[in-house]
Amino acid sequence: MSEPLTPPGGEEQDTVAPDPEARATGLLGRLDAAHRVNGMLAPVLTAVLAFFIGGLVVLVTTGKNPITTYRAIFDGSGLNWLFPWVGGDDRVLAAVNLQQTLLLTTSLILVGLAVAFAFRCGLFNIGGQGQYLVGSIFSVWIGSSFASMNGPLHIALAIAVATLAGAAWAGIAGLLKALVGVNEVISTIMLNWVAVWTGVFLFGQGGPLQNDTQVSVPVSNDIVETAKLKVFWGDPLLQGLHIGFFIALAALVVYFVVLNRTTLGYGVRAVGFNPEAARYGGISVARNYFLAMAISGAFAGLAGAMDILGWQFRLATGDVLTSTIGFTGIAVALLGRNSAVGVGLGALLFGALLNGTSTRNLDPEVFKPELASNLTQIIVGLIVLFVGADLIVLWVLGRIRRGRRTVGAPA
Amino acid sequence: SSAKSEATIKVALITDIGGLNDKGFNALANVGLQTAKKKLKVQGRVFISKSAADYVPNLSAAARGNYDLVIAVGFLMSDSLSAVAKKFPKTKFAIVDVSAPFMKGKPKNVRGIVFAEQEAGYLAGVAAATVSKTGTVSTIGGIKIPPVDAFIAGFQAGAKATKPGITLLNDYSQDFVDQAKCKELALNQIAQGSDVVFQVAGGCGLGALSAAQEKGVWGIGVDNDQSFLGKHVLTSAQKKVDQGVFQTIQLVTTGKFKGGVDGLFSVKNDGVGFGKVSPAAPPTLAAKLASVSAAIKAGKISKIPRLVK
Amino acid sequence: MSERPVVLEMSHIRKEFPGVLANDDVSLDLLEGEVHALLGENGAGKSTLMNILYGLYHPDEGEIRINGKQVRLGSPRAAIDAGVGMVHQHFMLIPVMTVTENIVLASEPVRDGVFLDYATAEEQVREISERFGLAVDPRAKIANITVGQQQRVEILKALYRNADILVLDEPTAVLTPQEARELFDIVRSLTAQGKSIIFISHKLNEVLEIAERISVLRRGRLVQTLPAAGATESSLARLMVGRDVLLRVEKGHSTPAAPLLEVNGLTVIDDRGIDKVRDVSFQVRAGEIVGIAGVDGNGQTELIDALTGLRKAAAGSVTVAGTDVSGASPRAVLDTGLGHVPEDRQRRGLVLEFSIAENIALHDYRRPPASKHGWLFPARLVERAQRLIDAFDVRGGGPRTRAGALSGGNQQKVILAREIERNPKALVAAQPTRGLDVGAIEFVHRRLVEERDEGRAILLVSLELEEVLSLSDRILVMYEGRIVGEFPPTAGEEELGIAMTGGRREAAA
Amino acid sequence: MRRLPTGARALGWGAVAFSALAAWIALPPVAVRSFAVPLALGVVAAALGIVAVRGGEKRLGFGAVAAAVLGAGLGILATRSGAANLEQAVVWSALLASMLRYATPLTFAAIGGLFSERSGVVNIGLEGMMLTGAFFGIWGADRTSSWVLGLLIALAAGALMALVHAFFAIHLRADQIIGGTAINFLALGVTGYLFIDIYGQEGTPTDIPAIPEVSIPLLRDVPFVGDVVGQMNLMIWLALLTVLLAWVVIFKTPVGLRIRAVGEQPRAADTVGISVFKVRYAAVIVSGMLAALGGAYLSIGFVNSFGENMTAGRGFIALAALIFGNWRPFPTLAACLLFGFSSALAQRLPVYSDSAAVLFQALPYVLTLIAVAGLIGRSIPPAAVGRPYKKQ
Ligand SMILES: Nc1ncnc2c1ncn2[C@@H]1O[C@H](COP(=O)(O)OP(=O)(O)OP(=O)(O)O)[C@@H](O)[C@H]1O
Ligand SMILES: Nc1ncnc2c1ncn2[C@@H]1O[C@H](COP(=O)(O)OP(=O)(O)OP(=O)(O)O)[C@@H](O)[C@H]1O
Ligand SMILES: [Mg+2]
Ligand SMILES: [Mg+2]
Repeated sequence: MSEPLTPPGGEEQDTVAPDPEARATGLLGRLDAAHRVNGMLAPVLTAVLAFFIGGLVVLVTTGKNPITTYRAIFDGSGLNWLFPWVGGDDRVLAAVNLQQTLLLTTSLILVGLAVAFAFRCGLFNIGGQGQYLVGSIFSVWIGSSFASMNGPLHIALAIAVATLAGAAWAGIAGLLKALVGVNEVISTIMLNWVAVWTGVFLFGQGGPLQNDTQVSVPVSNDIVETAKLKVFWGDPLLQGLHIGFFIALAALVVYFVVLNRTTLGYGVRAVGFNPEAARYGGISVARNYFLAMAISGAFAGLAGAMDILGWQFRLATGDVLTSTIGFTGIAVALLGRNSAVGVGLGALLFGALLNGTSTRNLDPEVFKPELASNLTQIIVGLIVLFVGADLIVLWVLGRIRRGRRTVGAPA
Repeated sequence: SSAKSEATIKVALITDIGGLNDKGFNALANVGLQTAKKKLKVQGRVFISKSAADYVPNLSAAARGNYDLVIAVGFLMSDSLSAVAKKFPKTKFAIVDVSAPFMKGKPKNVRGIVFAEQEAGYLAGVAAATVSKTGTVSTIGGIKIPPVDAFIAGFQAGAKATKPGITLLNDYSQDFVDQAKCKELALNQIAQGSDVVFQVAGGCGLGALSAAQEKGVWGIGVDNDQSFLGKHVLTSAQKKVDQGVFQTIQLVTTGKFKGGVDGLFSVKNDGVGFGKVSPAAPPTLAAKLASVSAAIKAGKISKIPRLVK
Repeated sequence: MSERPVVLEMSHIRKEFPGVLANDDVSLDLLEGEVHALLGENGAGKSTLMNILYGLYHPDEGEIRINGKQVRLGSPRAAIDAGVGMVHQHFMLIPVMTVTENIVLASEPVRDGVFLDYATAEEQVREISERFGLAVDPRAKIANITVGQQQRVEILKALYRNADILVLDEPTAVLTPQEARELFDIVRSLTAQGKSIIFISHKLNEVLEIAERISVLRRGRLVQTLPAAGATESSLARLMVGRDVLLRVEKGHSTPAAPLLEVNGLTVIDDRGIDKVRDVSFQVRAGEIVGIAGVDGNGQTELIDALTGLRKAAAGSVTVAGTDVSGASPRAVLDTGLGHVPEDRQRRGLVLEFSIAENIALHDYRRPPASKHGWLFPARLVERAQRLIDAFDVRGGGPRTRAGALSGGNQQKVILAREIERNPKALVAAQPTRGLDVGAIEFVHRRLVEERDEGRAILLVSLELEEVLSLSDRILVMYEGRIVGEFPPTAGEEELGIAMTGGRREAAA
Repeated sequence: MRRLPTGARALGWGAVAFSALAAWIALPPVAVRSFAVPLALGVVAAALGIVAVRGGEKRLGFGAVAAAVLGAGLGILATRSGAANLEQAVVWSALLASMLRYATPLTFAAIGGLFSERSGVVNIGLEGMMLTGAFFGIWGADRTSSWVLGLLIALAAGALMALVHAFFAIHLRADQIIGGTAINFLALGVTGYLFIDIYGQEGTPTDIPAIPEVSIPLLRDVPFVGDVVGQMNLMIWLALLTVLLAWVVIFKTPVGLRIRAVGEQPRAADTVGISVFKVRYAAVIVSGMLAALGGAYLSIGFVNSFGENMTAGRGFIALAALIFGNWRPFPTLAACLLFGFSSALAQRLPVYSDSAAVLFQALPYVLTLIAVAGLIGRSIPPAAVGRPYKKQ
């Protein structure tokens, strides 16, 4: 997870101007612990622990063997497709499931990055949801108009506009922060709701973007065929996996490169760690607050475009009101410690969980349908809780190490 | 032999994002499925959609699972269904609140389950106008969608027909879940003189009924019979989605299922109607409503609007 | 000099931090009413030892006895109860709270069983501050008082909890000569009242003046404990560093050329709307060091901020190498060739979470070779950092080490390396040696003189009168935001001291 | 360290006042019918605002201009609308009563958050803790058929949720925002699960004892005031009381001093022997209990039933209100009231335009944005908030 010039994430999380003392110790502690447990070991072990606890819940609530449940969730996520020995119908089904998992992963990566990037600049962007919506709205609009336009160009336009729209929406918060110091938590929460109601207005009955075939149904027009992203795996009609997946992967690379290999990223991180020192160094804090928010918003807006152009094709007021992906993005980013690799894995974890725990993949005998979604909600909650607390494992391993050292103490 | 074939019938129910606990049509559809399991000895399974991303996977998973009938609940799934239906031409599909002939590509294996909500609304309107003392009655819609507006339009027509001079208030909570929103709206309407509040907002609407109870005015339930909430529930404008689902399943078990067309559920076939009338209501009310629905059955009352102007 | 009871015994203390053996078999004892000085380079382990005494760190080995009884100091609470008080190197004060709130925190007087009795609290604070002669305004917010006053608050905190053993970790590092002298009086009155004091400092003359015995730490080990009587600055310095160090800066004659830093009628208003700098004008010419002496809080900070573009001036102009940079952005000022060694190295000078390499690129990361067209080249940053680490003898880490993991002195070296390597025309150095050990100070001073001889214009702002005197070619004294006088380096401390405390006000006005 | 109003500042606030007047004058009881009046007032306000900007009061000035536009806009809208609509939309007493109902759950949660964050622990789990309180409040009231016990059980449940958050944030030094997010997920799942498992389709019974309204005889008869607060739910009074108490505790007692110290400079607190952990645990648990009260008000105070996710984001609004109120009790209350008022107003505005009805739903959020950006601006959090504390 760690990159040559930056310490592994986790300490990027402070949303306030850092105080050398407290940071140094509080974070040093976690750092050397992290070094002791070389690399990925800690996250993995904590994940295991998390699933174990979740398993207990299943046992208590359903009285059924949690292993089989997890097996079901795992198969439901389609990850068993990776096992060569899975064959025949199972393989076909696994493929379908995996496509859905990766479909979710695609947008989760992007909304995750939207949160992570802001965090690297010391900003807490709760507004991923709103920025995602704005992105979706614009891509629906572009995608459903300009029918005559040539496909690739049309798609490019839709993506570009959606991305910019997301950037602009987050930019408002960035600007308010930069100019008058408005706390981004307030502004982004408020902007979320403004986005929601604007969306409901646009697609609602009599709204400017409501479809023109069924006058009474509060849904947008479909985007035109040529504006749809190509499905490269699975059935285009049955929501197969579209090439947006690669765009998301590319976004991860971009994120890493921008942060660690560009002057822009340097400025963003400097401001995130210590605005005072950044200012002294000649970096304009305001400018970077704005840039960081705008770039975050761009990721979220792009996520919206991916979903609309990739599989959703339309927006109904209902979708606008009930979507919560932006908030999941917060968990994804933080589980990923705001690092590129981490966000990728976090998104995959959530994609798999969300898809794997869907009722279509769980035995209705074990999971009463009316209870299933709540039960899986609990499991997801627990996993977030425990994966967040890597220190459990670090602590234990740290103990073991210290024990060893004091025995054969080298001078 | 028919008994044997029935036993093997498999039915899947796909909820929309409202989920099974929406106190609205998803829940009722499930009731219909459960009754079918008991009465028609069919196998049934429910697929819950947690987000729009679940529609296609759920529908196609059901189709792949060799279910004989796959029932989608709610117009939100209309487009997803037309795509899936095309892929699985041998599977029978049905969808609540959507008219099959109007679906994209007019799939031949999809049957619409549609309701004449306006008729139920009309009955509610009659009831409201009859008991109203203030001459003001009101409606609270969830989100402005076809079924909701049909209820409201019918209600307003019924009330006007009963008391031409009556004042009608109407608000939308923009929400089907948050009871507080509907309660606030209801309190506001009551403050403006409304003494009968008709809720057309699913779970949110329960807040409206609680406001009616608190302020000692009448409330009217929606979808299922909500008289169990208390004496303050004058009656309920029933939309018997359970009936619709049950009867559609029955069509399959009896081999009479036909796609590409709608099953219209109205007062005529007892698909919509009015629920238990509150014991506290004027004794004549029940009879009055019965006669009005008879008139609707007989076609004496027709052309009830579905759209709120 | 009769037999005095031993109040504190620390024996065979060992403390290891990941990668660092901070204390290794250190033993120390303290007599009643004694001032025992603790000397050592940056990173020698002084603070660590004291933090152990105060229950903040737990020793890996060793034991502590207070008044003969072995004690386990598991927490500051335990240490406080055992009669230990500590004034930390980095103050433990809450800026947004008042002096009183800070002092009574956790031992508050209570009214009606629940309410915090502010009246009584202030009364008690007044009372002890008079008893020990530590004047402070109980109602002032910490953020609004000078560092010197903050330190008194720290001492009062300890006394308020009736500490008998008082640890002062580099107390004079932040004080003016006057304040330092006052502190010594306080220390003496404290010992007179039976308190025992451990006094950490890098300033050998002070140590010799105030201490009875001196213990010297080097690289975590106790080198020697010796009586102050008979010790000399150079002997102590040798013990600390392990080699001879020259304590006086030797610098040739300065040959001032064209003015590179010009300030005219500069007036600066601070955040609270107070004019901290009033109509200040001066020049610094190539090849000279101009020192600004003054008591802390007389506008030095604001002056520097205005020079470096960190704060907009209300009036007046600043010119660097002929270009007017009044009201320009910090970056623009830097680009015109002004270097700046900031007053507060941890808050401002460094991004503690950044590696040394990244910190060294702080100003010019947007320019080749560090970057091109917005592309950063980490490898080059590392390579350059390695060069500077060697050149400036930065100890305790390589290019990829977090700056926060370095000790004070080495952090300062990193900053100095960065500022000098940019080859600025004019260099503003604020408190360049605050908290540094003799070795480091020697290094910094030598560099500054070298840079002068390179033909840079250097503005030295320091609270260390001795430093100003030994480095500067001209000395300006700042008082209440004004330059109240210019002196040659031959001027006496007293003379300057008087000016610094406003004695020359009428003469200047 | 608030500065005294300078000339420009006074002008700015004057402009804000004029903007308010522009809207108010067009509403009942005054209800001038000529759109020229609010327009004129709006122009004056805007002008003053611009002068303020010139005078250096940039933020306040621009805020005033925005307010002017909004005020004049509303005013003109009002003059152009039918008098009937107007009477219908603006029944001041009803409006204010509604405002208080909206603000109450927010206030509980926000004050809860205040304790947690003042002690240095970010609490975005407020939403979940509210929801927990909402469910266990009604469940308790149902089981014990006593709303008092219901409240107590809600408190306990909220405390438990908070304890989880506290343990992970404080002992395990897990990221506090992940922790909070997890709490929200958990609460949603747990309450939903139990709700369905216990109450099934029909939902909570209707005969559950509800928290009573208190009607205050004398107050009830005061003309206008009586209509607003004459008869209010007990919890609304309790919420107001909570704000007062919070202020006393935080700023007038040793406990408060220690909480603030721990939130500002934990190490400093530690060095004088305050147990940072203990203080933080206590504060977080209190925050959970208060949030739970907010939830309980919704379930057994207001709608007298439970619904899945019935808090519907109120916890986040409370969080915003807390920041808006700069982590101080009374400003936080003010923020909640502003939000409550605009929500109440938004519900009544659709009478003017059906097509744009939904847009009015955005009013509270837009207003809050303008208020924060224009008038409040920078809010300074406790210095150590969000940062885990590590003992050596
Ligand atoms: N982060 C910043 N803080 C303050 N000033 C900046 C910042 N970035 C750029 N500037 C100034 O703004 C001007 C234009 O910005 P620009 O990004 O073009 O700088 P640049 O270094 O030329 O760009 P790049 O280095 O990315 O090629 C530059 O002259 C630079 O001095
Ligand atoms: N909390 C800590 N974690 C890791 N290393 C530490 C910690 N505290 C101190 N060290 C290291 O222990 C060594 C001794 O530090 P200490 O602060 O005691 O030195 P010092 O003598 O006080 O130096 P200075 O004169 O600069 O204050 C240094 O190398 C320092 O980097
Ligand atoms: Mg030290
Ligand atoms: Mg200063």
